[in-house]
Amino acid sequence: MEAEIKEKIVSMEKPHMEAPPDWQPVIMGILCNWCSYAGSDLTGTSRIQYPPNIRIIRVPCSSRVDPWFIIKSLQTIADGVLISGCHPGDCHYISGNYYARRRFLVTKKLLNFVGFHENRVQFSWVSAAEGAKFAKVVTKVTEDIRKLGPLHLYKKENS
Amino acid sequence: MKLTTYSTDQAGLQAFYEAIIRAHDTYGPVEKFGKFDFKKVNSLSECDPESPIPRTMSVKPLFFPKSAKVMKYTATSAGTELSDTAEDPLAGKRVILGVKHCDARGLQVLDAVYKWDYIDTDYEKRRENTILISPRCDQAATHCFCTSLDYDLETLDAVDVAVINGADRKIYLQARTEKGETFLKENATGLTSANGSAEAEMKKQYETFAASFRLKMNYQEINERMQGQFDSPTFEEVPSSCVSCNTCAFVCPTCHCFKISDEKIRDKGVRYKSYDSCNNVYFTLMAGGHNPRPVKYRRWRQRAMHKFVYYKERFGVNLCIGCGKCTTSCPVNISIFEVVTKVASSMQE
Amino acid sequence: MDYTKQIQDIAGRLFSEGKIDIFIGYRNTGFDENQVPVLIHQYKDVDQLLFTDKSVFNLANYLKYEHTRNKRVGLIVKGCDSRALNLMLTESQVKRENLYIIGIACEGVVNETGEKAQNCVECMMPDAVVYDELLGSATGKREYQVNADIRELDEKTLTDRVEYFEEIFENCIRCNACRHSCPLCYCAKCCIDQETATLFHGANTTSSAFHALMTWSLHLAGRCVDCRNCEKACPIHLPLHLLHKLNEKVIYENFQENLAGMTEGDRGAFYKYSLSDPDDFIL
Amino acid sequence: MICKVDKIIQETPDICTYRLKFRDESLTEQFDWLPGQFIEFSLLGSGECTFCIASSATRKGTFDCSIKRAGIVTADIHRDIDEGDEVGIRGPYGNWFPLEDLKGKNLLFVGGGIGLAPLRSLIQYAIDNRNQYADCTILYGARTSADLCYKEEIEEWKTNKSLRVILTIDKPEDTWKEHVGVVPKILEEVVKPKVENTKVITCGPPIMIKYTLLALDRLGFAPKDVITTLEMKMQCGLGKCGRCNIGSTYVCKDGPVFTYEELKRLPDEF
Repeated sequence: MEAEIKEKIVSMEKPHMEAPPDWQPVIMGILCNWCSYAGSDLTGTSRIQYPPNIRIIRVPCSSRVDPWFIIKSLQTIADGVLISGCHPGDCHYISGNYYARRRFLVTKKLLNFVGFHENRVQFSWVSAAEGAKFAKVVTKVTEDIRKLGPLHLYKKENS
Repeated sequence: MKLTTYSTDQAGLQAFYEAIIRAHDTYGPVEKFGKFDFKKVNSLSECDPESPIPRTMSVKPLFFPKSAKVMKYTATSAGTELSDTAEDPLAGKRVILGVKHCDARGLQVLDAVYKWDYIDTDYEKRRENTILISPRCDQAATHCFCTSLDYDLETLDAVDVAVINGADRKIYLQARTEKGETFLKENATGLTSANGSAEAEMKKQYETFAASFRLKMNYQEINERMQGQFDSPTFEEVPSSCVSCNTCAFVCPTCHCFKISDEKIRDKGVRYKSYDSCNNVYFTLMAGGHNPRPVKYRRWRQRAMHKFVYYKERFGVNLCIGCGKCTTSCPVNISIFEVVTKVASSMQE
Repeated sequence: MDYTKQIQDIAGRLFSEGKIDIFIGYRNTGFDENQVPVLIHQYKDVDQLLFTDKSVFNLANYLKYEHTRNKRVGLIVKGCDSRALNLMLTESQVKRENLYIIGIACEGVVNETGEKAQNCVECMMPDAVVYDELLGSATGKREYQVNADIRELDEKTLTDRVEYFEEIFENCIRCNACRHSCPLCYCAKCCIDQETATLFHGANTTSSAFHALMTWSLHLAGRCVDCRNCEKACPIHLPLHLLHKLNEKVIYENFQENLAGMTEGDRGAFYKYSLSDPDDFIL
Repeated sequence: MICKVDKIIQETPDICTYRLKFRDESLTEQFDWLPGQFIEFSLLGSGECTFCIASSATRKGTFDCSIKRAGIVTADIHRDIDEGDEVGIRGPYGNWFPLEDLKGKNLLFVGGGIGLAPLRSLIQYAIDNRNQYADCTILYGARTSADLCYKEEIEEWKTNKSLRVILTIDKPEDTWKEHVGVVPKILEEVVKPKVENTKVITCGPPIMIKYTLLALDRLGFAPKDVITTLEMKMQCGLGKCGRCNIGSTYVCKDGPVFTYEELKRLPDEF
């Protein structure tokens, strides 16, 4: 029991902050145009259910994602970010996702270092044929964020 | 007006500070990342009122914060609503310990611009509700030249209570303003009225302090000479190693330029007033691309001339107060003292 | 480490042969022991120059300003500075034929308290890697070791790290001295300059500081040469090296890349990839 | 103060005139200004910008701001504001044209591009108080005929017998029937103004002002008879933020209207 509580505290950014009762996580989904966006389309056309918490932005390639996008999302409305691109080797631009992979790792580690839980920023490879996988990924990310609660770190103030 | 002086010793002073911290909202110099900065304190052990110069920041952020909310608004399709921000956290009655004399003078200089024409009520309120308790330095730091400027440090009335070391480990608390006088009377428990030798001892302390300055300038002469130096080539020469960051203005106790900016998410937004610096390339860049000060030396010239000539011309006081913070904080150690003395002397050549 | 005499001789020779228009070096302030970078245009000013272990500032920074553009410049570079210069050459910011570079086999500079600076203690490549003339004797490349501060912070819990970093971002005054004194931040319009930023139009808030420092350090990841101009420039003395060092550590551990700018043409870890890069963090 | 955008008039491809009305009607009576003054116009979320009021207080009820798309905020204004939207304004700030000094004098307006906006305020004022002023001449130039602002109003001015209107564009165009040439040239060759008892009010791009001032000098105008409005980046309009500092002068408080004589005394920084 005690270990569990400790585990919980250790993995929280601000353990004393309680989530409001009607809170729903907001997830920023940045999807590559050629694979993941098509994949999410397929999820819809195949009528697979997934949580409505994700807000999707389409980019040409996962390597288009500047770390700045992730930071901006986290600072404005998002509680978590999901970035999705083509599987390695499938990139429309031959090697974009290989470059992106390196950048994502560093971004994730740095954000974790300054205090964001590692589940706040997640990455996935979803191809245009993997509608079911997209639904699974979004469900997993949503549940992860729901467990972590709302993000309170370095939010841009608007009130 | 005859102002009272009290005398005490080190232990008495500590007790005096502790009593103040218990009774009032108190701010003091707190050590952060190896430098002292003014923060709210709850006990004397957290801060060090006698912390040495140079410090990172002056007391300016407590009166003119690095970023303050001006107003809030909601803009929806139904209409726009403006509202005031939550209560100003700096406006309440408070005491600031360990303010250096130069910082206090900086506030006095700022009063001129804030009380000119439009009166900045927030600033005025913060000033009115604050008591500055200020230990006089015993030793000048490397870049200080406060004694050389156009104000009398010895009897400076910008501080409310001056704390001065006398002979034989005695410490004198001297009220300098009426506000300080009432404050001292209310909080003078455990302090005794100073005896006859106090005046002489304080004078002696000032003399040794004044003698410890390495940097001295003839202010009158510099001010007069700078007036004709707008086109001096020295402005291009000396600050050529400036990297155009904004550090000098942000740490300066008297720099008061600011910018107004909006931040909005969805329907709600806040308007901020934040520090800005004339050394910034974008400072005077106008929409359309015209910039009156596109190059580094012009921006430096504006800074130096504003500090030593323009403000004096307009408001009758010198804007630079000789605290040396800009020089200490400068990434490349450019000294404003060096720049102005060189510019002023370049006329003879 | 004192090359004052040699540098004065070289600079004097270059000016009298007419090989350079500007020489960038260090001079004494005359007020304290710190040194001011100085841009010299004539032979007669050469005797101002000096070089000791207090010659801290990275002079490659001055190559990004308009008054050194397309001029023939002589400058002094230490180990870290030379790697920054190499990156600038690679990224086409300066032309090699315009430069006359005096390389130093550096023995380390001192910090404010007079001890050897932390980055010099950890330095992996103290010798200049690009130069026309090398002063001192080269000692070669050293082993990579993880920065002690990073190791200490890594062991802390997430909650503790949040507290630690919140204090850092809260104290930042957004003066942008870090970005302006970085030789690799040569963009004329920077995404963290408040006037051009699209996220923060100027407010100096904690969240703005977070955005600026994080974006800035991620844009420098894989390129940072650890000269610590930024940290020395910071008026608040924020430990900015933590962000860069963490990036460096992640890059070293996962992609086995370190020491950006060792050779000309090497653009850093983010400009190449390997098929075997770690993939386990991706769903 | 919150205003509603009553009407948007597309003057040229990149200049729009916004006709503003107070949301709270009672403010209309209180809000009074003189030609030459400016307001701080804010689009909430984007920021604030300084614009001069381009209409005269003699025509109550609404007031105009002409805005050229140039920077970040102005681009947002052009993109985001539709008729009926709400914007914030502060003001009026700054000084105004010396109306008392101008009484009984001949007025010569020299404007270029968007620089007609502050002059329009005074021109309207002069038209509405026509008996107070002697001859009025308006010289207005732009790069092309498409860049001329207030075309309809200029037509109106042309039909007004008491005004002399001279238009010019920089380069010849097929359908253009008026003068061709830069403003200073037309000023010397076509307008040939009388020097006696005449005040010149000029505003335009910096380069035009520079050569116009030289041309006026050649024509024999005394510096104190030449009035111009100065552009400088401003943020507060209250003499605090220090942006519009030129020497010890604050443009937002002591300006934006200066005579050439006053300008000569200022350091050369605009």
